[in-house]
Amino acid sequence: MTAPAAMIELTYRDAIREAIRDVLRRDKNVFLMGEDVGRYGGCYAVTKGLLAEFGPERIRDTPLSESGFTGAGIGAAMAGMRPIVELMTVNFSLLALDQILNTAATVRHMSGNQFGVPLVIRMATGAGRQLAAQHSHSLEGWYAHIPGIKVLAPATVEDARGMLWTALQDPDPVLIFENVMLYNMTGRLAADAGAVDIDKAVVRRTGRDISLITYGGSLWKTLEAAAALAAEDVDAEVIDLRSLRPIDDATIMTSVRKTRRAVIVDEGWRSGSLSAEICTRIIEQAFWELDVPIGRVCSEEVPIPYPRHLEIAAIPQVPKIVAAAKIALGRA
Amino acid sequence: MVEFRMPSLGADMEAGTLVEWLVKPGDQVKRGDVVAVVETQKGAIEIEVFETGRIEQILVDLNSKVPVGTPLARIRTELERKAGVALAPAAPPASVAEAPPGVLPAAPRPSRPASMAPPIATLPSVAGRARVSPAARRLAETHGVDLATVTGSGPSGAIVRADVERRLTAAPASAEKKRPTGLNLDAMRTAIAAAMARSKREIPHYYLEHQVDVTSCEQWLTRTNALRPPGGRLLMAALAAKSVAVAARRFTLFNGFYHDDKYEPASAVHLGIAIAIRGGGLAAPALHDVDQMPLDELMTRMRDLVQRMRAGRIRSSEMSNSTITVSSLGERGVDALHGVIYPPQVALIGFGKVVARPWVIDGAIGPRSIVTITLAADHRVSDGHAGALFLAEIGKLLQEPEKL
Amino acid sequence: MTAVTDKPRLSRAHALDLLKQMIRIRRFEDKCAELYTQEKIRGFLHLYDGEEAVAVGVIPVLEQRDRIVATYREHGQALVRGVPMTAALAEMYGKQQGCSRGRGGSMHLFDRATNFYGGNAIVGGGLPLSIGLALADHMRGDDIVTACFFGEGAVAEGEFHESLNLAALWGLPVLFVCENNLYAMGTALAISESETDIQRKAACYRIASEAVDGMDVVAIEAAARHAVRAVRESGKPYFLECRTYRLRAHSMFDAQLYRDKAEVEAWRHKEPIVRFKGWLEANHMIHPDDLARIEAEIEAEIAEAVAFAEGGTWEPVEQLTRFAYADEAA
Amino acid sequence: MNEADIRTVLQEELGNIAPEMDLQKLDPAADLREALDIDSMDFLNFIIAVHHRLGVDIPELDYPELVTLDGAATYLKSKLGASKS
Repeated sequence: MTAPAAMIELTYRDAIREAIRDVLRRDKNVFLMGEDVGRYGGCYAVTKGLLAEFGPERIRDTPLSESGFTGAGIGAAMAGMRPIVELMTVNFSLLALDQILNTAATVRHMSGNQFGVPLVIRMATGAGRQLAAQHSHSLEGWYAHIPGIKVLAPATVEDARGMLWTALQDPDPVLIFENVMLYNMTGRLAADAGAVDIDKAVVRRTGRDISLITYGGSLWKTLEAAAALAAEDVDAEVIDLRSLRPIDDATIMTSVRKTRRAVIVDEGWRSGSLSAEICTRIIEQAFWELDVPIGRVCSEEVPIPYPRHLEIAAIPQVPKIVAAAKIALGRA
Repeated sequence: MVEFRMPSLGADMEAGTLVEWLVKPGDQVKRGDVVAVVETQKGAIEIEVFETGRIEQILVDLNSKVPVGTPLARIRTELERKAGVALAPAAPPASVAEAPPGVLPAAPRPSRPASMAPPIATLPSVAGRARVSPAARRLAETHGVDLATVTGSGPSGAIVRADVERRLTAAPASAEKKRPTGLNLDAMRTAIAAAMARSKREIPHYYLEHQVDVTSCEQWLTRTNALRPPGGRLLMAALAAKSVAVAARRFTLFNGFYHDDKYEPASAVHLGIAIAIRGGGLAAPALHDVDQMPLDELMTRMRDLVQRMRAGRIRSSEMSNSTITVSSLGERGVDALHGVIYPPQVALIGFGKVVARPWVIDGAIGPRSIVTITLAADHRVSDGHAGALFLAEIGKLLQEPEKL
Repeated sequence: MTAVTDKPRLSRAHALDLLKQMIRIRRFEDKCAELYTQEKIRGFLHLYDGEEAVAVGVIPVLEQRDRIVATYREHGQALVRGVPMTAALAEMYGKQQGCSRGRGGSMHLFDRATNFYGGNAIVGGGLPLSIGLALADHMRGDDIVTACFFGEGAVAEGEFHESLNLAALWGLPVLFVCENNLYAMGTALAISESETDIQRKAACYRIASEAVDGMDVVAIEAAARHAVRAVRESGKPYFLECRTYRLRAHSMFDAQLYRDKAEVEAWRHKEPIVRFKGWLEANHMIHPDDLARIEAEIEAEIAEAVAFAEGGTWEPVEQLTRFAYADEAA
Repeated sequence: MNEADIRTVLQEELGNIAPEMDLQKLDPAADLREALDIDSMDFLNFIIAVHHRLGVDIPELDYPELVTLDGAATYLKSKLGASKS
C-alpha cells in the first residue's frame, strides 16, 4: 500500500493552469491560442506566466478574430497539431459558432472518416459578476446539441486539473466550459493528481429521497441546497453531470429509479435547455418509476440584467432549488 | 481624518496583498497620486488615492493579504489641515442606508415573483379524478389494488408508490374484517340524528305516491347494455336520477333552499344521491348539474360515488349544496319509501323496488314492471297539486328512456 | 497644432467650451474609478482618459437628427452627445433612474432622445448595426449621418470587413471613427495587425479616409467638419482614423503587463487636455479664473450626479422579465 | 389460470365491494347479493372488476350464473378455459 500522495490546496484557476502546463510539457504538438493569453496573462489570469515558460510560438496571442483563429485551430488539428483554443468567454464564441459547427463537428462524418479534428476549445461561461446581458450567457446547452463534438463542464478542482489531458487524447473536438464563478474557488487535490475520465457523471452526494441533477457552476448551489434539505430530514442525492455530451443516462436513471423524484438545475434559459433534454430522457427511460413531475430550476427567460439584485433573481439560487425540491416532495 | 481603503478593482477580486508603499507618514498626496502597489491574481496593480492631504498613519504592513475595504492608511485631508480641527473620521462613503451593492441594501429582498415560481404541475386535480403517479399506477395494476381504496400522500393528495405499498402491506387480499377507513360512524350517527330531528321539527312534510310503468326502461337498458362492455353498462338508478333532475329543472318549487323563513329556488340542479354506507351510516353526496349531464357520465359518476361511499371515502366538497335528493333502497328494498327531507332542501324523491304487476294496457291485462315513486315535500313551499304534477312529469319522462 | 485650411477662426468662447468638455469627461471618469473601488459601480468599467479629444472633436459637429453607435468605452461620447451625467451615473450604479433603466451598466448606455444607439460590449458588434441605421436613412432619402465609433481592435473582426464593404457597395452615409489607442486590451497593434496604418485599409473598399492626430482636438474638429460634410453631401461613407492613446488600464482590473510605465508617462505629456490648455495659455486665450470656473462647474455637476445616483432606487424584482418582449399594453 | 387463482381474484374483488364482510365464512353456494348485502350498483362494480382483471367478457344474460361464488368460479373457468384453448 503506497503512502497516499500529499494533498495540496489550490484554486480552480491554478488547477487549469497546471493542466495546461502539464500537457504543453508532455506533448510538443500541443499549443495554446487565444485573445490576450500571452502578454496579458489571460482575461481570467489562467495563463499568467505561461508565455515566459513556453514562448510566443506555443502561447499565441491572437487578434480579436474569433472565427479566424478558431478555424485556424481546426486546421492545425487536422494537420496533426493538438491545439488548445481559448475563446475567452462563451459570449464571444458565437462569432466562431460556424467554424465549430460546420467544420469541427462535421468534417469527420462529411469526409467519410478521412479527416478528424483533435481540438480542445476552452471558454468561460455563466453569470454572477454583474457583466450584464452580452457578457453573462450560459450556452453549454446549445453546443451539447451538436453531434460530432464532446462538451464538458468541470465543476471541481480535480476535474479542472484532470479533464484537459483526456480531452486532448480524444480524436474529436472537445469543448470545456469553465464557469466564471469558480475561478477563485479553492479546493484540495492530490499532489500527483492526473487525468480523469470525461464521459461519466458522478454522484457528489448520495441520498434516497430526491435526485438533484446539475453541472458546472450550479453544482455548489445544488450541494448547498441538499445540505439545507438535510436539515429538514430530506436525503437528497446530487449528480454532477461533468459531461453534457454525451450525457451519462445510466447514472441518472439509476438515481431516479431509487428516489422517484428529480429536479434539474441548469443555468441556461428554460425553453429548449439541456434540462429539457434530461427531463425527456428520464420520461423516456424511467417514466414508470416517477412519483411526481420532474422539477426544473433554470434562468428566467430574460437577458441577464446588470443590477446585482436582478441578476441574483434571474439565475438559479439555493432557495429556488430547495423550493423546487419541496414541491416534488409534496411539502411545498 | 479619512481612511484610505483597499480598493475593489474587479467584481471577482476579494482581497489584495500590499506589496509596496510609495508614500510614508507625513507625505503630502493629492487626488490621483499612486500611493501603493497591490498584488492580485492579475498581477501587481498601482493604487491611486482619491483624497488630497497628508498621510497620517500606515495601518497595514507589507505583504499582508487583506480583504477589499480594509483601511490601509489614514489621511488628514486638506480641509482639516486648514481648519486645524480633526474632523470625525468620515463615515465610510457608503452610508448605512445605501450599503454598497456587495451587501444588499434595504432594497426589496429579491422575493420570487409568482411568475418565476418553478411551474411544477400544481394544477388542481382533474375534477373528481384522484391523481396517481406512474409508479403507483403500475404497482397497483400488477397487484390488482383498487386505487379508489388508496389515500394519497403525494403533492396535493396525489397517490404515490409508497401509498400503494402501504395499502398492500396493510390490507392483504385475505378477507379479514376491514372497517371503512377514515370514517367515524358514531360521529356520523349523531350528525344524521341531528339533521333528521331538525327536519322533522321545522319542515311540515307532506307525502305523495305514484306508480310508474318502467317496462320500456328495462327493455331499453337490456338492448343498450348488450352492445357494451361491463364498464359502459347502465342501470335503472341512472335513468331514475336523470328523470328526477330533468323534472326538477321545470318544477322549481322542489329544487332549492329554505333559509330564514324564505325559499330560494336554486339556479341549477345538484342532485343528492342517498347511499347507505356499509356497516351503518348514510350519506347523500351531490352530483352537480345532473339535468344537463349525459347518461353515460352520470352512470360512471354514480358508480364511482357508490364505490367510494361504501368504503367510507367521502370528499367534503361532495357533501354540500344538493338542491334536491333522490333515495332508493334497491332491488331487495321495499315497494315504497317515504323519506325525510335533508334541510335546507325542500323535497326528496323515493324509488321503491321494481316489481312485476298485472297492468291494464288498452283494455287488456298483462305483466308490466312497475315502480312506486314517492315525494316528500315541504308544505311551506309547495302544495299537493304541484307535487302531483311533479311526480307525473317524472313518470312521463321514464316512458322515453332514450331521450334521457 | 496643425494648421488646417478650413479650420474656422477659433473663438475664445468655442475654445473654452472644447476645453471644458474634455475636462468634464476626465473628471467624470476619475469619479467613476473612485466609485468602482468603493464597489458602487460593478461589472466592467472602461475609462476614456486620453481619448477625450475624439469625442469632443467629432460629436458636436453632428446634428441632433444624426445617429451615434459606440462601444463599451462610451462614457465620453455619451456625455458630449448630451446624455445627462445624472442618468449615466445612475445607470452605472444599476439604479432604475439610469439611462438604460439600470439594466445595462457602464458598457450599455442607451439614449433614444439623442439618437445614442448605445454602448456595445462585443468588439465590432456596433459596425453592422451602424450600416443598418444608415441603410434605413439611405432608403428613405433622409439627410442623416450615422457616426460609428470603434477601436483598432475591432479592425481584426470579420464584421469590420463585412461592414465597410456593405457601406461602400450600397453607398451608405456612415462616418467610421476608429479610435486607434494602440492597444486591444492587452494586445499591442503591432502584434495584431499585419497592416498597422489602419486608415489605409479603407482604400480597399474605395472609401475616402484620413488619419488625424487624436490628441489635437482642433485638428479632429476640423477633420470631422470636413468628413461629416463629405458624407452628408455625397451620401457615401468616410473613414476617420484618430490616433490616440489610452492613459488608464483597459479596464479596472488590469495589471498592464503588456506595456511599460515609461511609455504611459511619455503619453501623459502629449494627452489632449494638457496640449490644448498649453496652446490656449501660449496664445493668451485663457485666464486662470476661466479654469477655476470650469473646474467648479464640473465639480458641481459631478456632485449632483453622484447624489442623484446614490438616491436612485433599485428596480423591483417583479419587473425582472418585463421588456424581454414589447409590453402587450404598449 | 387455475380455479384457485380465479377464486382468489373473486375473493379480492368481493373484499373491495364489501370490505367489512368476513369472506372466509362466506357460503360458496349462497347468493352473494343476500350474503354480502350487495345491490345492483355493487354487483355491476364487481362484474367490471372481474372483467378487467381476467379479461373475460360477461354479458348481462350470464349474470345469474355469477350470483354465487361457486357458480362464478365455474363460469369463469369455462370462459377462460375456452378462450385459452
